[in-house]
Formats: sequence, structure tokens, C-alpha cells
Amino acid sequence: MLEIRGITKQFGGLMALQDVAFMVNRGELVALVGPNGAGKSTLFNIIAGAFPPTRGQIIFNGRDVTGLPSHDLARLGVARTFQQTTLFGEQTALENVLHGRHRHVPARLLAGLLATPSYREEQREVERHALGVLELLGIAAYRDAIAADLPLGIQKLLTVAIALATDPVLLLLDEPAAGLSHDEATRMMNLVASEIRQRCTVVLVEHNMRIVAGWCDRAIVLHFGQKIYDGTPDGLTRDQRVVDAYLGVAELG
Amino acid sequence: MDVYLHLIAQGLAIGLLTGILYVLIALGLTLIYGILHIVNFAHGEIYMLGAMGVFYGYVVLKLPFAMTLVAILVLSLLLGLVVERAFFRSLRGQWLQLVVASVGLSLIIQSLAWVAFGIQEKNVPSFFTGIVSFAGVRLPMERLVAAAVGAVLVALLYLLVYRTKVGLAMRAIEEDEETARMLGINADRVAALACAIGFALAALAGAFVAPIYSLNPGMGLEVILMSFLIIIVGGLGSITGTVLAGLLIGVLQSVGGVLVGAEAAYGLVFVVMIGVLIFRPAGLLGKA
Amino acid sequence: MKRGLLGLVISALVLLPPLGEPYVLHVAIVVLIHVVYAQALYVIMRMGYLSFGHAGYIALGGYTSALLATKLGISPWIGFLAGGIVAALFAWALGTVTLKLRGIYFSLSVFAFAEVVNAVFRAFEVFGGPAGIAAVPRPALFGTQLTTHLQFYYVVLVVSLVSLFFLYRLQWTRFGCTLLALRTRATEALAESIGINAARHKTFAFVVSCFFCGVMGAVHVHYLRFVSPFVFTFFLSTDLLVYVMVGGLGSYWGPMLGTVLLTGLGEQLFAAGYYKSLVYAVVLLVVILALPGGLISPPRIFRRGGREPAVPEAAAATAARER
Amino acid sequence: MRRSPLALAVLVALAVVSVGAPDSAYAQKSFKIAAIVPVSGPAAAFGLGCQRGLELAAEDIGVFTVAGEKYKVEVVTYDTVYAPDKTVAAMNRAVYNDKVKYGVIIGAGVHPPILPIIRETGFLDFAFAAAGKQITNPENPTAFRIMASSDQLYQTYTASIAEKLGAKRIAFLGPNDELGKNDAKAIKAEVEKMKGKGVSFVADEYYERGARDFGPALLRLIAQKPDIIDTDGSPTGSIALIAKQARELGYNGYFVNTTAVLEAKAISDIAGKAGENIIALRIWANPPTKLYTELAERHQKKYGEAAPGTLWETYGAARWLVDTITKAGTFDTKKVADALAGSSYANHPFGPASWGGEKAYGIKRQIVIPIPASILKNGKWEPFDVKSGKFD
Repeated sequence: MLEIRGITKQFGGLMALQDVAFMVNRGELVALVGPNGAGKSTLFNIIAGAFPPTRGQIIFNGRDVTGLPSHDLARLGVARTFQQTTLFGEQTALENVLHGRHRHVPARLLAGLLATPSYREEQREVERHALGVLELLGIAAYRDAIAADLPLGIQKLLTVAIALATDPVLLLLDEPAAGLSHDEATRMMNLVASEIRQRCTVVLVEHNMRIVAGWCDRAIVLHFGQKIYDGTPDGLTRDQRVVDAYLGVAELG
Repeated sequence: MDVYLHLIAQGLAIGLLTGILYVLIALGLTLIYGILHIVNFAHGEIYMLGAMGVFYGYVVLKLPFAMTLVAILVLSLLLGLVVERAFFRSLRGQWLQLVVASVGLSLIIQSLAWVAFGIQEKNVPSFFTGIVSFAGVRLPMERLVAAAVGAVLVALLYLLVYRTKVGLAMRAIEEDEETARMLGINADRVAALACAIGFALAALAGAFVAPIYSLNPGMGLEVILMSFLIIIVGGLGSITGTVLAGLLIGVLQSVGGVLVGAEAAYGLVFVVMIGVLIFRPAGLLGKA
Repeated sequence: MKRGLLGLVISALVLLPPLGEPYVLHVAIVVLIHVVYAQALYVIMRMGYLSFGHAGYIALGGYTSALLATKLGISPWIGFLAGGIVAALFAWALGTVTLKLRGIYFSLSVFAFAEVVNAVFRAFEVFGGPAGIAAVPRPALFGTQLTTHLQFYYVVLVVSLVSLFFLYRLQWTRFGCTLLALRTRATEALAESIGINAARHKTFAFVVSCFFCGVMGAVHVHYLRFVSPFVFTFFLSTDLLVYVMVGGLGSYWGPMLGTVLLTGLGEQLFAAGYYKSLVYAVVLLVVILALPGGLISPPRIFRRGGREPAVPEAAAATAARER
Repeated sequence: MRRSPLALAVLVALAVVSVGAPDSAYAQKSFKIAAIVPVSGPAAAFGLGCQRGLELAAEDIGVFTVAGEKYKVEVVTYDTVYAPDKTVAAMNRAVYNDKVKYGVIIGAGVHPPILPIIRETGFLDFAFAAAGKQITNPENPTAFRIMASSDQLYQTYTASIAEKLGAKRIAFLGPNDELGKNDAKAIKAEVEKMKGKGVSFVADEYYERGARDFGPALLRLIAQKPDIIDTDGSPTGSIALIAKQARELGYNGYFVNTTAVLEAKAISDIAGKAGENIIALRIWANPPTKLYTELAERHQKKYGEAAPGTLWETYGAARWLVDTITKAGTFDTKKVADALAGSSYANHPFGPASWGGEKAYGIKRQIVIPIPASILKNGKWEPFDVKSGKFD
């Protein structure tokens, strides 16, 4: 349902991505792997519509979505999280997730100003749904805490909750486990691999091999902007080019 | 036609000579913004104090000019340190509060100045009175000198920022404060220093224009908004951009004034600014 | 509790004036007008935007209505609305191009716009030139011109209460909440990623803000019965900013509090000359330094739980660096 | 959020200072005269002149009797900062709160919004404003202009000055506000009348109030080769810089200025030799009366600086007013206005004064006093004797 066709990205003279292509099937849990500077974040951002590629196409559900602004992509069902744990820091966890419902409820400004019964009912419904998402990720207890005050582990989950609240078809996670303790990471990935992937296809950027091997169906390895591997995680260690790419980087196995 | 060309040439000359004065005032502003991210409304007041300093030191107390300058330099540096410590540091990062705080500061300085200095226009006698005539274009000596001094100050600032350790620290902080702190740079101290230098530049600017203009406590207000325009057009934090924009706006006002009248030129400057912001949001040389 | 208090205040505003001296009414009129200005500015400040040029939109509203009334003899009642609409149109025009800017860049672009507006009004005789437009008529009701302070007070009261109710409700609508998500460039990116069209929301908020400034500007001009390029200047813009910040961005009631207190203070210092701006500035600085969140949000120690001040350092720090 | 104790200390100190700020006193059995004038901001010099003129007048008037009651003049100042809306606020406070019925109000630009209030309440307005018929006209019977109006100045002097200097080309450089635009019209009208004598109006330019660089405007003017540049009511600082910069650009003709607040010393300090040949209307080279000299000395003693030019006319008007009130035996502004308009006054600091303007304004509310003309030579005002034209 997601098809990457010959994506190339140049920053000035620097070739960040070179003719990368692959498919992601419905329900899959795919990892974009690669050492730092391999271009995985760049590719990730291009897919998420943060900026357009220099060349190539992105086909989502048979539709060319190349260079579509991210809010339009979101309407088509593509949600993402950010590497640097971005959330609405000054607001409560629940309010954070409420924003996620934005695309599913009309603004209805006039009704809102008059606070008509139907509008209030609608609002309660939205809150119920948002709360549901928090419960799904087991952080409903923090619903009224100010997001900025939460511990990192919870914040990471909250960012996922915001994205999940949009009922995405495709969920893009940017290093969901980065900065988490071993246990927190495990908890996060278990959620991703079970509850979350039941609801949508997941593509995540990751360079921690433990996570890739432990939870993902498929790994796509980028190296110097080129795809050097596309297959099962356990195949990784047997692939010479991957090993070379990671030589000296003690993240294998 | 020939007359017209001559007018434009003369206008250009005036514009450049005025522009460099703008640059002097705006430089400190852009330096402070670059490091502290403060839009310092009180900057014009420091400029005013510098000019008044010359009046009271050189004219009233009859101190030698050099000594007056040194005094102004020292005092403005100190004032910069105090203000940074007393007002700006406690509000670091809260830009709305900082804007308002600097507005308040400027109001306080200005109203105290009106009370202290009175309403009579002050002035400082010119040292240089001659006129240099060049191909029919007349250049007042004192403005040429002021422009030269301005150029020197700009050069000195360049050296400071690009040739010294302090300058390196400043640029580091401007690039990315967190990293700079991690690298062990004492951001607070650098900020204080930047603030002090910025104030000193403003005060010196005031000191050097004092003989050219007449002085009253309102003179700061008259320049501050123009300075904002300049640093925005030039690109916040960019020294070269500020120099460019200062000269540009000086010329724009002057040549524009000659061609379409001062009235229209006044509006024109703002139109240009909006244009720049639309097509080059980060300013002419700002980092987008 | 709060509702009761509110009801009390409103009924006082409605019932007491007939007992009031004309001067008291004048003060009340001025305060009400400025409260609306401040609340309108608050709409965009809530989403992290600051304007140094709202006076320009107030002037647009005022001039529109004044010109309609004096040149075409159109009723001020229509003029009020027209003023708002014209201001809104210009807000839309500028907003679409400059709202992508953040921090001081946006603030100064609005300032520049306001200066251009004033320069244009001053340059052309059609708009009254530097002398401005005199003899702007007061609105009439059932054939009687509302010339007394009391009569016009009720005009202002009605317009301001309607505006304030709208602005109050606005922040609790989904639209109003969405604006909170656009405060910094980072959160804006997040908002975009969950399907929020940031540009459209920001523009609309700016338009709403300027619409109410335009309407109230028109009312203001019909109160003064005069407008000139020297009425709505840069100083009004900064005053409004000061009112909002002193009151505090923490809640809807902050800007209102700040405006009432500071305009009241100003009235008391009518003869003080330079001391006036001194006292004014001192109050301002003390509040900002002691309570960066404004009067509405006392220091954390006095608060059980409660919210962060509206612009926490982290968020604002990024906002400051925004381009 | 970190706090800054030092800052707070500084501010508290300042706060203490400012609480000691002056406020209007409330004396009983007092006859209040309001000074609705700018006492802060760029125009403060004008306002303080009026305020002090009233204060000195109050001292000299002392106690006076109206209908058997004893009264003392009390001066109440309302700062307008020369802004229309602030002036409306001041007016409301004065009229409705402090129940003041008489006062001096500065500024043509701030008058339009308060004229309705003046008409409604019959407030007796001593208008200190050069520009325009919008103040002095039959609709405002209680508005008296206590200074020479622009029309008056230009009608009185434009022709004769041009004649005396043999000037053929006259240019105008004024502030970009209602005063500048209005006075440009006035002088154009006067120059028109001299077409026959080959005198022509060559150019008009405007500058922003508070501007310190006049280069572009001056370039355009000087390109027209004028013999006289009328600088309108540009205050000391502006006229000095205009002269200085004009000379730098090679202009060596004359300047004419019509403001009362003009410091010979300041001008020559700022402009040096360039300040020569500024012709000032409304400035006395030699004191016209003993009273004038005496007031100048008292002002110097009391306020420690030279008297602002607005002092005299305000002083004279206040004395004249109280005389009239005492004679008329009433405080009713309408009655007083009529009595005042019909009267003349011998003890004005400038000399004998009366009211005129029926022809120009359709009502007798324009003060007619000797109008001086001086020229700046060697840093001093010297009498510039030209026969003054007629105004009525």
C-alpha cells in the first residue's frame, strides 16, 4: 500500500538519497535501518511530507502523494512521530491527544460559540475516543498532567498516542525507543508490535538492531543514501554488505 | 537632466553618510539579538544617553573629548552588564516578556531623561565645519568624519566577532546555545558581554552624532524603529546584513526622497521592508 | 461562583451608569473600548504571535466608518460592521503572506504595515490628510442622535459585550483549542502532521483579531467624533501589548485585568507629565520581572497544581529563535 | 522562572520616587483655569510655556472679587501629549470632573475632537493654535485664538518681507502634519497676490516631526533656486538643523519661521554661522514692554531657564480674562465671551491688544496684537523692520 519509487534527494551538492525504492504491504511492521547519516531520517521525512524529494515518487494506496503537504497526507491517513519527542508541552496529556482527533471532527465554529447540545455531545465523544487511546497505551493515569512535566518514557508514548488518535492507515515512528531504558523500550515495542499494528501499518526508523531483530517483520537497510538490504531481520547478520556497513559499529546482534 | 543627475548624486552621498549612522546604531541591536534574542527597545535610549553624555561631559564639564568618550564607553559597558543582569537574565528565553521589559526600560530612561535634562534642545559644537566638494557633490566634513569613525567601529566589531575567542563563543551560542553550553562556554557571561558591547556601540553612535544633530531625550525613540527595520531587512544577527541594510535604507530614503519626495519615501521604506520579509523571510543575509 | 460574579459585574455595567457622572462614563467608555482591543490582540498572542501594528487595523476600521458617514452619509451602525470587514480584509491580505514568519519578524511586518496605512491616510486629501476627518457623526437611534455620554456608553457597552462574549467563547471552541497547538514552529509541525492546516487556522485567527479591532476602532472614532493619522499610532499598539502582558496570557481574564488597571492608572495620572510614563513603566517592569506570567498567574508557590504560565520558557525560547 | 532581586530593588526605589509625583492640588473658593497642553513629549516646550504663563498670571492677579465673593486663580494642568484622544480625555476630566470652565488649549491638530465638547458646555477656550478656520468661526463663540494665526502672520508679512529682500522665488518646508499643510495653503494664497510683481511660489516640501535629516527635501527645494525658504512653525531644533543642512547644500538665501518657541542661542550653537538670516515672526529682538522684561526675569528666577515663547500670550490672555470677569461680575462663559470680545486690553506683554478677525473668520475671536519680526545676526535677534500688512 506504500510504494517508494526511485527516491533521490540532494542537499546542494550532497547526495542524501540515491534512487531508493521499496514496497510496504498492509499490516506490515517495517524498520528503516542504517548507521547515522545513512539517510533514513531524510527518507522518513520525505515519506511524511516534511519536504519533497529531488526525484522519484511516493505512491500511497495507489495514489501519487509525492510532495503533498503533511496536513493533507494526514487526512489520507499517514501519521508520524518526531525524533525529538515533540508534543504540546503546555497542555495536558488528554488535550494533546484531543488535537489528534482534529481531522475527524468538523470545526463547526458557530455551533461551538453557542455551545449547542449537539456540539457538546460531539466533544464528549471526541474525549471518550482520546481517552480510549490513552488507555490503549496504558497512560490514561496521566490524562490531566502537563505534558512537559511527564517523564520521557511517558512522553514518547504520548507522542504515539497523538498520532494514533488520527486513526492512521500508515504510522511512521521516528526512533520510538531512542533514549528509553531497556525496559521502557521493550514496553514501547511490545505495544507497537501488538495493539498498534493491529490498527495500522507501521514503518519505523531505527538503528538499534535489538529492536529490529526483536519485533520487526522486515528491515530495509540504507547506507550512504542507497538501499543495500531488504529482507527479514535475521538475514541481516548474514548479509556481507550490511556487516561491512556496520563494521566497527557495535550495534549488531 | 544634468541637474537631475547631480541631484541624485548628491542624494546618494547624503544617503550613504546617513546610512552609516543608522548602521552604527543598528549594529549593537543586532548583536544583542543574535546572542540574547532580545528585541531591545531601550537601545535608542542608550544612544540618547551617549549623545547627552558628550553634551554634559564635553560641553558642560569641559572635559577633553577623548576623556569624555572613554567615560561614555566605560559607563555604557557597565550599564549593559547591569541591565543584562538585572532585567534580561531573569527573563532569558521568554521573548514576549523581554520585549515588554525593554519597552518599560526605555520608557523609564526616557521619562527620567526628560525630567533630568529638561526640554531645551541641547547641542554639541562641531569640530569639523568644512565642506568637501567633489564633482559638484558637497560633503560636509563632520559627516565624513563620523562616517569614517563608523567604518572603524564596524571593522572593530568584525575583528571581535570573527577573530577573538569571545567572538567564537558568541557565534557558537548564536548557532546553538545548548551545544555551546555543553562545550563549557559560559553562556551567561558571553550574553552579558554581548549586551555590554551592544550598549557601548549605541552610546558611541550617540556620542559621534551629537555634533551633527541637536539633542533631546526623545531622539532615541526617533531612531529605534528605523534600526529595527534595518536589522530585520539585513537579517537578524547578521553584521554584514545590518551594514548592507543600513546603507540601503539610508540611500532609499535619500534618493527616494529626491525623486518622489520625503513624504512618499517615508512610506516606501516600509513597503520595501514588507517586500523583503515576503520574498526573503530571513532578511537579506539572515540564515533561513 | 464565577458565573455569579460575572453576572454581578455585567448587571452593574448595565444598571449603574445612569447614576454616573459624565466623566466616569467617559472613563468607562475608554476602558471598554481598550478591553476589546486587548482581548482581540490576545487571540493571536495565544498562538504565540505578537503584533506591533494592531493600531493600523484599528485605524482602518475607524477611517472606513468615518469616511462612509461623512462622505456618503451612511449610518454608523453599518459603518461599525464595515470597519470590521475592511480591517479583516486587510488582515487576510497581510496574514496570508506574513503569518509564515514567526517571532519578531511577524511583529515588525505588522508594524510596517501600520506605518504604511498611516502614511497613506496622511498623504491623500480624500482621507482627510494630516488634519484628519472632523465632525464624524454619532449614531442615531429612532431618529435621535446619541450625543450624550450616557447614550453612547450603552452603544459601546453593547458592542463590547457582544465582542467579548464571542472572543471568550472562541477560545473554548475546537478552533480556539487548535490555535494553542500552533504556538511554536515545532508544535506547528506536529499539528500539521496530524492534519491541522496551520496556515489557514493562523490566518483566520488573525482576521478575527483584526475584525474586532476594526469594529471597535469604528466605535472609538464615532465616540471621538474625529479621526486623524495621529490618533491610532504605534504607541497604541505597544500599550495594548503592555496591557496584555501585565495582565497575563495565562487566561482570558488576564488581558482584561491588565487593561482595566493600566487605563485606570493612566486616568489618575492625568497631570503628571513625564512622571506618568515613569509610574506606568515602573509598574510594568515590576510586574513582568516579579510575575513573568502576569498578574493573572501568581508565582507557582501560591498555586495548587494549576497550569504553567502561558508562555513557558522552553516554548518561548524556541519561539524567539524562530524565523 | 528566576527572579532578579537587584532589578526589584531598583524598581522599588524608582516607584518610591514616582509616587512623589506632582498631582493637581484642590484648593477651595478657587477659580480654576485649565492648561490643557502637552507637558510631556516633543511639544512639551509649548505646553510648559502656557502652564508657566498661567502660573505667573495667577501670582499677579492674586485675590479678586466677583459678585461680592473673593476668588483666587488656581492653575490645573492636564497633559495632552499633543495627542487627539489624550486631549479628549483631558477635556472630559477638566470639564466634567473638575468642573473647569476656562482654559488654554494647545494645538490645531487636537482641537477638532474637543470643539463639540466646547460647544456643548460653553467652555471658554483660549486656543493656542496657528492653523485654520476650523477653530475660529461663528460656530465657536467661546473659542478665542490668543496667538497670531497663520493667515494673520502670512497676510501681515509675506508681501512686505519679499519686497524688502527683493525676493522673487519663495519655497516652503513644513512639518508633515495639519499645521504644515494648512500653512502651505496660507502662504501660497499670499504669494498668488504678488504675481503681478513677478514673485512666485516655487516648491513645498514636508518633513516628519522629529526628523533630524532634511537633506532630500532641501535638495528638491534648493534645486528650485528659492530666495526665501519659509520653514513654517518648525521649532528651534528643526529650524537650526534645516538651516545648517541647507547651507551645507549651498543655499545662501533667507529663512522665515513662524514659531514662538525659538532660542537664538540654541540656533547659533547648533547651526553656527549657518543660522544667520533666519527671520522670525513672533520673536521680539528688543522687549516691547516693561512687563515683558520683568516677566522674562521672573521666569528665569522661578524656573531657572529662558522663558518659552508661549509664555507671554498666555499670561496676557489670563490677565485680560480675569479683568473682564471682574468687570462683568459673572463666571457665565457666554456672557464673559461677549464682554471679552468687545473689550480691548492695554497691559498685554506685547502691547495694546484687541480682538479682530470678522473678515477672515466671520467672528471677532482672533487676537490682534503687535506682531514682531526679527532676524538672526551674529547669534542674536535683531529687529527686522518691515511695515506690517493689514489684518481684520
